[in-house]
Amino acid sequence: MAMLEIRGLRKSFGGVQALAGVDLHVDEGEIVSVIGPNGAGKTSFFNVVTGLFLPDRGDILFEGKSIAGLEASEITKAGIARTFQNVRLFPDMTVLENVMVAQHCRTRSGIFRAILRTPFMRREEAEIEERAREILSFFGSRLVGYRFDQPAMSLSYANRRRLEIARAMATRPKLLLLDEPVAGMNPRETAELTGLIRKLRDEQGFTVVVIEHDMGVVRDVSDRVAVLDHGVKIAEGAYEEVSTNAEVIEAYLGRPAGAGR
Amino acid sequence: MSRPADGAPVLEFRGVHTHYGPVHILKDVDISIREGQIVCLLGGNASGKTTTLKTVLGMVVPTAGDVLVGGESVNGWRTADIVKLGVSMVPENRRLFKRMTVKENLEIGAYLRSGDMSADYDRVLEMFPRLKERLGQRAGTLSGGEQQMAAVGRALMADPKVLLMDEPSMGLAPVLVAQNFELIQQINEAGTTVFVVEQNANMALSIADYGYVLQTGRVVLADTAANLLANPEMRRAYLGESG
Amino acid sequence: MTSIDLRRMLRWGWMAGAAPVFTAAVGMLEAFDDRPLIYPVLSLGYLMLLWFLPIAGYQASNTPVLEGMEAPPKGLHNAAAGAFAGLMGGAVLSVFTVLVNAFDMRDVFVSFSARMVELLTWGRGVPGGLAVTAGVPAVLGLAGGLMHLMSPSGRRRSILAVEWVVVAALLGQVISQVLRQIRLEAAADLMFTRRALEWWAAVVLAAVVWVLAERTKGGMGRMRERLFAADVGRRTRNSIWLAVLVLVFLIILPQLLGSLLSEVLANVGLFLLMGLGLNIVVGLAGMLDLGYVAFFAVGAYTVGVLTSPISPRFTLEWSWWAALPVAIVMTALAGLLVGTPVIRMRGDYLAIVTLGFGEIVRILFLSDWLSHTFGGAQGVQNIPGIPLGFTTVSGVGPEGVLYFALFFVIISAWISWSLQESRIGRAWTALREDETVAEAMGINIVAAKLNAFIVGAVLAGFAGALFAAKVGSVFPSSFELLVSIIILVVVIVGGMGNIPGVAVGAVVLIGVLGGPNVPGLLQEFAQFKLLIYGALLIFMMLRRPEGLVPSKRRSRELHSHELTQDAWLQKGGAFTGGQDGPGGGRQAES
Amino acid sequence: MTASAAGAGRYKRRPGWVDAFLWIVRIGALVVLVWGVAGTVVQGIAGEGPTGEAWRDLVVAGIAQGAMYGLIALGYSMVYGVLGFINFAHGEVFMAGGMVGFFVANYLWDIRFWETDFVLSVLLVLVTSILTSALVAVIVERVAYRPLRGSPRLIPLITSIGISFFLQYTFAGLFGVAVKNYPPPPDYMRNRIGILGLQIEVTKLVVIVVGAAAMIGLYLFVEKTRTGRSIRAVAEDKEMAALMGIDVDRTIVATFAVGGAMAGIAGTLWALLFRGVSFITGFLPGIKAFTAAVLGGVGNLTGAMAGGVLLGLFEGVGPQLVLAGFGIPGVSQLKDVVAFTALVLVLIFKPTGLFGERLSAEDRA
Repeated sequence: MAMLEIRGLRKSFGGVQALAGVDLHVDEGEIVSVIGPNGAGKTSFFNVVTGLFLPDRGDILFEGKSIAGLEASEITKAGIARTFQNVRLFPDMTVLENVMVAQHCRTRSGIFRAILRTPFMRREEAEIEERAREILSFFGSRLVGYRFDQPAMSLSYANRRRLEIARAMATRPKLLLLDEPVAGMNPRETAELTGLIRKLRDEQGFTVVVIEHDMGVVRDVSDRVAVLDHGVKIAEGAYEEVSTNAEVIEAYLGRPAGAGR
Repeated sequence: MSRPADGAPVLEFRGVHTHYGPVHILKDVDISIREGQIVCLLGGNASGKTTTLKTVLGMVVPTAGDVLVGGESVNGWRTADIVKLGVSMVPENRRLFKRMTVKENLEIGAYLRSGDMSADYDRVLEMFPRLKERLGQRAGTLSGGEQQMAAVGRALMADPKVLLMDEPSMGLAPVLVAQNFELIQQINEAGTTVFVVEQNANMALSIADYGYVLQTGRVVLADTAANLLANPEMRRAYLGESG
Repeated sequence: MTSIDLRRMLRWGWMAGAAPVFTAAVGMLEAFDDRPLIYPVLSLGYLMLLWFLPIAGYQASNTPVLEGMEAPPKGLHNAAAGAFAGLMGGAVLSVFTVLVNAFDMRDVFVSFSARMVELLTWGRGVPGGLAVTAGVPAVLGLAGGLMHLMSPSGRRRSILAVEWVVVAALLGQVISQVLRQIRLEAAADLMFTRRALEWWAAVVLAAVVWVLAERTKGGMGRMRERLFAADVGRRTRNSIWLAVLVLVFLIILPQLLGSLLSEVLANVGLFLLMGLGLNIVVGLAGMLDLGYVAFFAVGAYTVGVLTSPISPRFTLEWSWWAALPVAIVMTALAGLLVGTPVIRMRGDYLAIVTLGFGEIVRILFLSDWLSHTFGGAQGVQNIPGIPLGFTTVSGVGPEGVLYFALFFVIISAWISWSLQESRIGRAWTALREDETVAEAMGINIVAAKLNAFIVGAVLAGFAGALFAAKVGSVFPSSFELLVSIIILVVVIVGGMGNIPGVAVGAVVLIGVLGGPNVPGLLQEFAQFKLLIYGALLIFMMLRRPEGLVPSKRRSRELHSHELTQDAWLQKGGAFTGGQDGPGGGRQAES
Repeated sequence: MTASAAGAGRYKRRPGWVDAFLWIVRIGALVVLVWGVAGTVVQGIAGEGPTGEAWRDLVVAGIAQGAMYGLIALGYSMVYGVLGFINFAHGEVFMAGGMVGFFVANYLWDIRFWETDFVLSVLLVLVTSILTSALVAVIVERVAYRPLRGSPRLIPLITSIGISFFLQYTFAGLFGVAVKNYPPPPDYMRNRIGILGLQIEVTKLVVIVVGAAAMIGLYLFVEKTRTGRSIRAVAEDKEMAALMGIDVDRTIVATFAVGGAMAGIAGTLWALLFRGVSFITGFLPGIKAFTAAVLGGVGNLTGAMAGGVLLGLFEGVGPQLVLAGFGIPGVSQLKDVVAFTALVLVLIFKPTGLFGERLSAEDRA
């Protein structure tokens, strides 16, 4: 059974069709890339899957259950987490708090426990913090130590992207959606993050969907590539297959990939 | 591919410093762009690239040093007056007026000009025949490629002497990136000086005559594009070699 | 390169003229002249007229030191610039004086009187006194300019000395009251013979502060360091000690102050309670609630209706203690009722709708329709005090109310603090910073917002219940929109999102200036209270939006737009997100 | 409710208890509305309650009042469109116009010009009022809002609350706290003339006509003129507008000036209708106009006008029509309750207001 199955998904904004009937499935343990020209509907696709926007038609099945129409927070709770194209952290919370807050839907202490500071609440707080440190250590030395208590806004651009991934991991998802994770990074950082995306699957066991423009990254990480154009999937398959597809070259690549990027 | 760089300087930075509040952003920056050139400014995030552009346009006022447009110091000028001197910009992410029609967007590009602009209008539409079909449409409904054309067209309507391009490859599909850089060359060949601010060093240097590399607000490298492409330090840090 | 900026000088010169002209024109000079501050040199009226001039003189040549650049040299030009700005101010003031003297405009401007001209010319009449009218501001401006030439520590000492003298003079009544209570009548009489600080006392005080200032320098910092020591166990121990100390101080405080001041402090306590509640809604969860007074009203009316023997409909005559839980439930319910419809609304819509709710509640309490339950304009009267076995706490003995208010304040502060330091508090912060992302990260927006509304409402309910017992009657006119706004000002001026900040805000504003229906220590301000509130609010937003005692996070949020050039900070939540980034106009200097 | 709806129609959020609550409110509101109206109709048939003539008067008064709200609301909407916050102090801008206009009117009365040439006098008052309001609005922008450009959204909103108090008590200090009564208009202003089967008092007719004309003028200004276009461009993207050579500061000043001018017109109309002005005159109408702007969908000029007129009608007719049907005494006391309840209900039904803004394109890319 596919982990995520999308059938005939449609969404339009004021007459513009962002998604015009997309079908896609993602199996457990896969890394799937979604590529396509700007305005092809990739980000809308993420927004609809994560419940920020309601789909007009079609259905989204996650582990066999429909999640279309659920609140975004419920979808996160069900096990889908995401990052944003333009990095949206909580800029004034510290690095640690950014990761702690994302565990909200996995923890339970309510108002009364917080006011009374019950042992349960204190234990849970300690666990939240412990787990946050653990997740941040996944990124090597980048986000640990003194950086724990720095506000997110003081981080370098690349670290913000990393922190956003850490925050998504903290919601304990099964499926991670990464929106242009290497945009704006230099070649070295890009290479590092490419390795990290693989590790997310291999070591952490997440299933991953990536939107990306950097064809090098797409080639290196994807098990499968889906190409969107004008809200429709125009091709799907292994990287080699897709990158030589005439329609993809015309709509997206401009010339066969590998002919000098 | 490089053209003779013998024109007069159209845009110059002489020892420019800028601050945001107390924070020092640009530190003693010297840049010189001659007529007819394509010059690129390379640098990573937060290196001060955007501030450089804002300084040209008077949105950030230098705390020391001079910015000269066509040989005239524009320190403390209002943006509108600098635009009037013939500086025009295509911003990152295009930033069209989405609620206005394509036609209105083009017209507003010529906001400061008076008299007959139909020649420029025709020239833009000739360059981008696709826009002709879309004139009455709201700019927000255009596809990515068309938006790019409209943004460049809007900037050209001001009949600029120097065109500033902010990150023309940022977050774009490969096909659009290639298109964009071809467009820059085309505009340049038609006689407009172009100043490109880019992260994608490979792409930018392949079309530029001269390049500057900005790091935490300082110009650390400045050379002809060919030399920069050959510079080993450059290759390691910005061109992704032996990563 | 000269560091004199002519445009800057002119601008501050204009302001140096505008400020005193404004003060005189709205009638402050005349109204406050009756209140001597330092005998015989200064009255409150002249303080209001002239306080701005040294500041303008200082600012006229003050240029910010920029990172990586040389600091502009200081010199006599700074003094000259100050004198210039002061003189310009004086000139503007003189022209104003001449005009007021020449034309009779009393039909239009009520305070343009002969008395005003007399005060403006220091009693010397129009042609004769004009030299003084212009000269005094010039001298003050010069004094401000000269401050550039002092060493930083000298400047600090002088400013502190002046501040202490002014505060001592303003609060003369309180100080002499306290002195009397601790049996130092002689000192009190000597220092404050004529309702004002004697000039020699002012000089002595200034000298003492000047000497001591350097000794205590860094003392606060060290104390703070010790309090927030890295070692957690030590930190907790220290804060417990501090809390005990503060508590002991607060317990003996009413004994020191006497009943009049206790009354003032009890009001401070009431507003502090409400401030803490609103702080949760606005400061922590980032929802601008302009109808907060509604919850206060619900708490007060519930207690009133249940306990009063002449309550219009029910005559249950419950004890205050029995009514309190009902009041809490009712306010929580009110929080739920107001909170639910506004949950999905945007910031500004939420503001107007909550404002609407506040008005609806007040008008309903006032209406003939419900007057057989709530008494209409007469309200509910004869509300008994709080029975405590050995005594009854009511407005007659403000000390008791003060203790009670303290008790509730401590409970509320604990609730605020413990929620802030929990997953609920983190969810509120996330919500405030970026609602969309918070939701995408699994935070249930509905629950988080309602939590904030309900907790905030309950805290106001406490205040309402206490208010009913204190005043002994509740009228609709106690619950006007103004109250909501004043509480908001308390929270903002003190420091949004910060409990000590709210406390400072309540003490400074309600305690000193006074609340909407209650006088503060400076009763002279009554007539101009709201003018000053407005000016303070504007000033704080322009210069120090994080408040007097800022929370660390808040100051980051509020200044982030100045420090970053990244677009990603410019989007998002109500308090974090600007509109379009720092574009538009050119960068403002300083 | 179930997933089987897939492919059939548009998705709705699966309802939670909040939705349930809101539905109860909606249905409850409808029931109250219908029940109340029915009660009133029954009373009417029984010959109690207001006569047909009285009803028509209520409607006309409501529209006149609404035209004024609409004019003030335009200022809120324009500033919101350009700067993205609600200028709470706009009510005081309106008051300023009415207040200063009074002194001109009073002078004209003293020199007996008011009686001899009423129309010209009112025009003079109108010009004064427009100039004053525009000036106050522009000064406020320059002193308080310009330094806050680009700061977090609620900061200018809170500042504007401060300005509101500051202006109120400045005017109280300058001109005194007493209510100032405009000189009486000539008798013919109180005559009624028949239009469209309604007998309308001349004053109210003037108010409605002037209000409508001002609104149309503003609409044409924004849509057709060069300044109007720069206002629209600045509203969309200030930085890009500056890059096009538009002087953003000057455009924003123009926006405040025009919004202030509308409030100034409203100030004179207020004087014609009610005659009395004092330093707190601006507060409640300001809040009502703010409500009207939100009702119509802030940032939308047509919405502001429609919201104003609707709010005036709700207030004018609502208490009699709905509440009186329940036999509630003293319904006119409750007109503000009706107005604010209408606001809450409209926003529950349509959270972006009646003519709400288009969906932002932010996440579309």
